[in-house]
Amino acid sequence: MRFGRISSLLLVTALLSIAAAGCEREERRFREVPPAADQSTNVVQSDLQPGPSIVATATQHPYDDNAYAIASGKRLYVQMNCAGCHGLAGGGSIGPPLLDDKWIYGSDPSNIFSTIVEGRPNGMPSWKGKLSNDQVWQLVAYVRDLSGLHRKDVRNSRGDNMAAVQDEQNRNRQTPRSSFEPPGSVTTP
Amino acid sequence: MMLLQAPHYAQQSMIDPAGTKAGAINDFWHFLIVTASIVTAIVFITLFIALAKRRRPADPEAPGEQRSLTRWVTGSVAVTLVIIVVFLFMDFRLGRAIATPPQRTPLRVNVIGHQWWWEFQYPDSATPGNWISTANELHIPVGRPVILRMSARDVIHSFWVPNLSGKKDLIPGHDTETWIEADSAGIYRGQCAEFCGLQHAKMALLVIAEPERQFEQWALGARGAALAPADSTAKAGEQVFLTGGCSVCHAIGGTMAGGTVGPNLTHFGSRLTIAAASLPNTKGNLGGWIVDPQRIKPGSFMPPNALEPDQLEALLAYLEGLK
Amino acid sequence: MNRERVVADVSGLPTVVFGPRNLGWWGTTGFAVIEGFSLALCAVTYVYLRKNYIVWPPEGTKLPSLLLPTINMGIMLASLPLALWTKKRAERLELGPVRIGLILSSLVTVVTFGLRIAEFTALNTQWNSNAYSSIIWTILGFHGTLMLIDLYDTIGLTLITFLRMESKWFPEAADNANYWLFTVLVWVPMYLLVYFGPRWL
Amino acid sequence: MTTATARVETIAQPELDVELDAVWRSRPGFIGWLMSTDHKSIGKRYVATAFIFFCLAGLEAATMRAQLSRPENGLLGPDTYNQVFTMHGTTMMFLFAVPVMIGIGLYLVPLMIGARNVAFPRANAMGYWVYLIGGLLIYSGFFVNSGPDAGWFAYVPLAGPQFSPGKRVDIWAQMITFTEIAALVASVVQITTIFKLRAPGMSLNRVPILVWTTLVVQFMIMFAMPSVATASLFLAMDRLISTHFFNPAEGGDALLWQHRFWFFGHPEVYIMFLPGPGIISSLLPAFTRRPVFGYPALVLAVIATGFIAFGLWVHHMFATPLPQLGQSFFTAASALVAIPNGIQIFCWIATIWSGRPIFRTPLLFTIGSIIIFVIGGMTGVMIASVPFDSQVHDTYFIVAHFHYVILGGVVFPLFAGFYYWWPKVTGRLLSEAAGKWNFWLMFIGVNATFFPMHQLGMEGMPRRVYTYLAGTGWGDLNLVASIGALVIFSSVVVFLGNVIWSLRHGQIAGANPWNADSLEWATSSPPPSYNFRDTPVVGGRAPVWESGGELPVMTGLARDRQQVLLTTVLDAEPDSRHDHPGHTIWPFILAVTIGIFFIVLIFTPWGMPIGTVLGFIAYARYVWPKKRHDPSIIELPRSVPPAEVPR
Repeated sequence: MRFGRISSLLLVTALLSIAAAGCEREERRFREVPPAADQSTNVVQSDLQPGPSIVATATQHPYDDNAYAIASGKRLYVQMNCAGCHGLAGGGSIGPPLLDDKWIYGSDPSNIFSTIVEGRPNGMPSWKGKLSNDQVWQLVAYVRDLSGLHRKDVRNSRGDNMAAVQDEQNRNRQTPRSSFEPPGSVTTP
Repeated sequence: MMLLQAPHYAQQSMIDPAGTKAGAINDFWHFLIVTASIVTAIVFITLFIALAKRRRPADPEAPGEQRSLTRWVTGSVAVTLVIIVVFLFMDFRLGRAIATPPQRTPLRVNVIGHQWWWEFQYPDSATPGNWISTANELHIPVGRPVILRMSARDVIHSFWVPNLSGKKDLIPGHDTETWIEADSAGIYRGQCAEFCGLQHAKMALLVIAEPERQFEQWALGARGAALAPADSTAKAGEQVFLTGGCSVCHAIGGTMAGGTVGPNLTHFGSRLTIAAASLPNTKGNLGGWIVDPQRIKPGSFMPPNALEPDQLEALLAYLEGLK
Repeated sequence: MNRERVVADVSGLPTVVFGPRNLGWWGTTGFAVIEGFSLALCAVTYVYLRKNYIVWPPEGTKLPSLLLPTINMGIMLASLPLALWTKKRAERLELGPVRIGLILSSLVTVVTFGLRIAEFTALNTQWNSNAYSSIIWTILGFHGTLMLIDLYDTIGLTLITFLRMESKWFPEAADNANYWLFTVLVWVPMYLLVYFGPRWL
Repeated sequence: MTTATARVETIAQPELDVELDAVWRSRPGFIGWLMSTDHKSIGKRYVATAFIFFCLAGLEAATMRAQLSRPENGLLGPDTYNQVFTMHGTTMMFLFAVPVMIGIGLYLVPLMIGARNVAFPRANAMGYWVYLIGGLLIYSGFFVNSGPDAGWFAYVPLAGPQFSPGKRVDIWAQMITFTEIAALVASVVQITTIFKLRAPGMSLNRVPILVWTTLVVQFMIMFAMPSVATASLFLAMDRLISTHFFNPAEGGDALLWQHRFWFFGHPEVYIMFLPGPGIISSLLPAFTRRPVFGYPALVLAVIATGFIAFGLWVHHMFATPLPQLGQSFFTAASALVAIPNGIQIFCWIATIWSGRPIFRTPLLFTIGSIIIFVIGGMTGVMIASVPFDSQVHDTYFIVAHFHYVILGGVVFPLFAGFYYWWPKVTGRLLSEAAGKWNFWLMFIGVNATFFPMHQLGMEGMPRRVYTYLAGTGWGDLNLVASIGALVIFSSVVVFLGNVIWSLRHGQIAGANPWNADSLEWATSSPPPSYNFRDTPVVGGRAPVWESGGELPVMTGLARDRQQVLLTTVLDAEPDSRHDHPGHTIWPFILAVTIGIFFIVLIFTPWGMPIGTVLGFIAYARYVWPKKRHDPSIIELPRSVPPAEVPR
C-alpha cells in the first residue's frame, strides 16, 4: 500500500516534470525579455582585457530550454552573417569555430551574451544597439546548441539547406571548457 | 482605437472585380450560382412533396410504380450529367481564356514571399543595377498585363488579390508564374492565402493600379535613391537608423543601410501602409510599430526598439520624409 | 424474435482449410497488399525525386555496389522452391516435412536478413546526404522490416510446430510460405530500382 | 453435414444461451475490460472515444469562433490559435470521423451479417488500443503546449524541421502514423469479416448497404492510408534524423508532400463520408415502410465513388504549378463524382416518394442530411473548376463547402444512426422530444454557422487566420457564424442530456422497436455476447421482414469455444468452421509496446530497439497458443470440400 502510494507519487512527479519540460520547450515568447536578461546585461567585461571568464554566476538562461528561441537564434545567425566568420554550421573560418569545446570567454550564457554585445578583440564586432537583448539571447541559445550544450529534445534539426551543414540535433555533446589561453593562439587551432 | 482604424481600401472581394481575370471568373460564378440554385430548388421541392404528400402509397413493389420511379431517377441522372458536361465545357473555355495574358507588352515583376511580408522587384533590363525593390505595395499600370514571377524564401505562400485574379502559390524550390491586369485605377487589397505560420493573418499587400503615365512617374521616382533628410531632426533620425539596429535588417538606397532581412525602405514615406498592409502609414502607427511591433504582429521578426523619445521622434521624421 | 426454424446443421464442416477459404490467408494477403502498396508508393517517390536532378545519382554520390545485393537477391530467389515445397507439404498435413521446411526457411531468412543489414553499406551513401540517399535507405529499411517480421514469424512458427502443434497451424505454415513469396517477389522490382535505377534512369 | 428437417420450430433454449454466454462473454472487472475482444465492446469503445474527441474538437471550434467573432479580437494569440485550429482539423479527421465510422461498422457489421464476431478479434482489439493511445498522445501534447501548429495538412516546409522547431509536429506525425495503423488493422479485419463471415445465404447482392459502404471504405483505407502513413514517416525522418525528402536544397520537394498527403486526403473525405449514405440507406426502409429503392444502383454508386475518389486529389492543389492537361482531368473527375452522389440522393427521394414517411428523429436527421449535403455538393461541383477554385481556394468558401459536406454527409447521418441503433445497443429508446430539439437546434445552428462563410469567402476572407482587420467588413457575418456555433453547442448539450437520461429512464425498446428489416433486429436488444443463438440463414435483402417472425437458422457450431462459421465469398455458402482465440490481454499490451516504440522515438532513436524488443515479446505472447484443443490433432483427416447447402 505504502509502496503503491510512493510509486504513484513518483509517477505523478515524473509526469508533471515531463509536462513542465514540454511546456518550456514549446513556449513561443514574443514580447517579454526574460527576467534573467536584465541581470546578465550587467555582466560587462572590459573590451581591453578579455582574460578568463567569470563563471561564478552560472546563470542557466530560460532560452536554453526553448526550442523556438534556439531556432530563432539559428535564423539570426544566418541573417546577421555570423556564418560569415564562424561558418555556416559553426565550423569556423575567419572566426573561431563554435562546435568544439574551446571557449575562449567561457560557455556560460552570460559570457556568450557579453561576447556578442560587447564584441571581442581580433575581429568580433560589438552588436550593442544593433540587436535587442531578446535577439542576443536567442543567439546565445543557438551558439550553445551548436556545441551541443542543450538537452536533446530542444535542439535544432536540419535546416532546409545543403546537407554539408550538419544538423545540431544529431551532433555529439561537447564538454565546455573555459580556456585560459591568450586570444592570439585561437586563430591557429 | 485610432491604431486599428482601417482605410477604405481594406476591403477585398472576388465579386467586385476590377481585373480581366477576376471579371471572367465572376461571370462564370453568376452562371454557377444560378444553375446551382435552380437545381437545389428542384431537389428540395421534390423532397418536400415526397415527404408531405398524404395519399396512400402505391405498392412499392408493383411493376408500374417501380418503372415510373426508375424512369424518374434515370431522367434526373441524365439531366445532372448534361449540366455537368455544360459546366465542364464552360470551365475549360474559361480556363484556356485566362491561362495566358493578352498579347501586349507586359510588365514583369518578381514577387518574393517572406514570413510575413511581400517583396516586389521590378527588373530593369537596360540597367541591371537599377531595379526597383519595394515591399507590400505593388504598383501596376492600368490596362497592361503584369507577369508576376514568384518565389518563396522560407515557406509556402500564396499570392491573391481577389478583385484582380485568383491565387497562385509561391513554393520554395518551384518558381511559379501568374499574371494580373487591372481594368480601372484603384487600390486593391490582397492577402496571403496559404497558411504560412504565426502571422499568416497579417500578410497582406496592396496593388496600386495607376494610369500608365502616373505609373511611369512612380517608377522613375522609385528607381532613384532616397531623399536626403530635409531638416536637422530628420538628419538625426538618419543617424538613429544607421547606427541603431534598423540598418541591420533594412536597406535604404543611397545610404550605408543595406540589410536584406526586412523590407527595403528607400521610399518608405510614400507607402500607404505599414506592417504588410496591416496599418495605415501614419506617424502614430509607425511609432507604435517601431517601439513594440510584437503587440501588433506577435511573432513577427521585427524586434522591439527601446528608443529615447527624441530618438524616436527623429527617426519618425526621417522615415516619413523618405517619399 | 425468439422463434427459429432449423434448416441445416454445420457441425460436419471442416476446421482446417487452406488458401482463401482460410481466415489467416485473408489477414496475410491484406497486410501484404498494404505493405506492397506502401513500397510501391516509395518507388513512386523515388521516381518523383529523380526529376529534381539532372545527374542521377546526384553529383558526388557514388553508385551503389552490386555484388552483395545481387547475392542476396539470388539467395532469396533460390529459396522460393523451398517455400513452395513447404506450402505444398503443409497443405497435405505432413508434419515432418513441414518442420524441415520451416527450419530451412528460418535459416534462409536469417541469412538474407543479415545480408540485408550489410546491404546498407553497399548503397555507398548516408541517408542524410541528399534526397536520393534518403529514399533508397528508406526503401531498403522498409523492406528490411518486412523481412524481420517474416523472420520472426517463421522462427515462432517453427517453435510452435515442435511445442504446440495442432492441425490449425498447417494453414499458418502455408500462409507463412505465401508471405515469404510476397517478400521476395516484391523485392525484385525494388532491387532493380535501388541498384539499377541510378545506372539506368 | 446433415440437413435437419426434424425440428421446424425450436422453443427457447435457456441452457444453450447460458453455455454460449459463458464462452463469449467478456470477463468482469477492469482487467477483463482490457481483455475483451468482443466486437460490440470494441465498437462501443470506438464510438464513445470518438465522441469524446468530437466534443473536444467542438470546444476547439467554439474557441475559434469566439476569437473570430469580432475583428482584432485578443482572446487567442496566433500561437494558440494555430494550435487550436490544427487540433480541431486533426481531431475531426483522424480521431473522430474515421474512427467513429469504423466503430459503428465494427459494432453493426457482424450483427447485420449474422456473425458471432469479427474475423480477427484480437487484432481488432489491438487496433482500438492503438487508436486510443494515439489520441491520448496528441492530446497530452496539446495540454502541455506541444500541440501541432502547422495545420492538419502539415504542409512542408512550414511543418518541416526548420520552420517548426520543437516537438509539436513530431508528435503530430507520429500520431498520424499511429492512427493509420489502427485504421489499416480495422480494414483487414472488416474486409475479411464481410467476405468470410456472412450468414449462409447472404450472397453479395443481399448484403445490407451499410455493409457495402463499409466494405468499400475499408478497401479505400487500404490504399489511401499507406500514402499518408509513409508521408508522415518521411516527415518524421526529415525532422528527426535529417533525411531530405522535403528539402529543396538537397533534391527534396515540397510538392511531394502535397501529392502524398492529398492522395490520402481526398479519399479520406469519402472514407468519412461513404458510411453516412450507408446509414441513411439502411434506416430509410424502417421509416418509409418499404425497401430502399434502387439497391443495385446504390451499391454501384458507392463502388464508383470509391474508385473516383482516388482520381480527385489534385483539386486540392490547383494553386500550385501543374500542367493544364492534368488539371482538366482532375476537374472532370471532381465534377463527375456528382453523378454517383446524385444517384444516391435521387434513390432516397424515390424511396420516400413511394413510401409512407414516419417522422421520428432518425428520419428528421436524414432529411437534414440530404438538404445540407445537397448544398455542399453544389459548391463542390463549383470548386472543381480551376478558375473558380483559384479564387475561393483556401478561403472561408471552402470552409463552408466542406463543413456542409461533412456535416451533411457524416454528422447528420451519424446522429440519425445514433437515434436509430441506440435502442439496439442499450435496449432503451432515446427521448423523441429531446431528439427533435436536438435536430432543430443542430439544423439551424449548422446553417447559421456555415452559410455566411460562403459570403465571407467571396469577400476575400482566407482560412486559418487568427484575426482580421476591422476595415475588411467581415465582422458582422463572423458574428452570425459565432452565434450559430453556440446553437450547435446547445444542440450537442441536449443530445448528451438525452443520452444520459435514456440510460436510466429511456423506454424499453424490445428487439425491433422500429420494425426494421435487417438482421441486427432479429436478436435481442442489447444483443447477447454471442449475437445469435444459432446462425441465421438469409433468403433476401430484408431478412427480418421476409422471415415473418420465424427466423431460419443453422445449428452445429461448437458450444465450448468461440467458433464461427465461414462462408464462401460470393454466395455465402457454409464452408468451414473457425475457432477464435477468445479474450486476452495481449492485444492491449502489444498496442502499448507499439506506443512506446513511436513515442520514445520522438525523443531518442533508442525507441526503435526498445520498442521492437518489447513489441516482439508482446507479439510472442499474443500468438503463442495456450493449450492444445485436441492433442490427437496431427492425424486429422484431409480438409473436405465445401458442403452443399439447401437454398
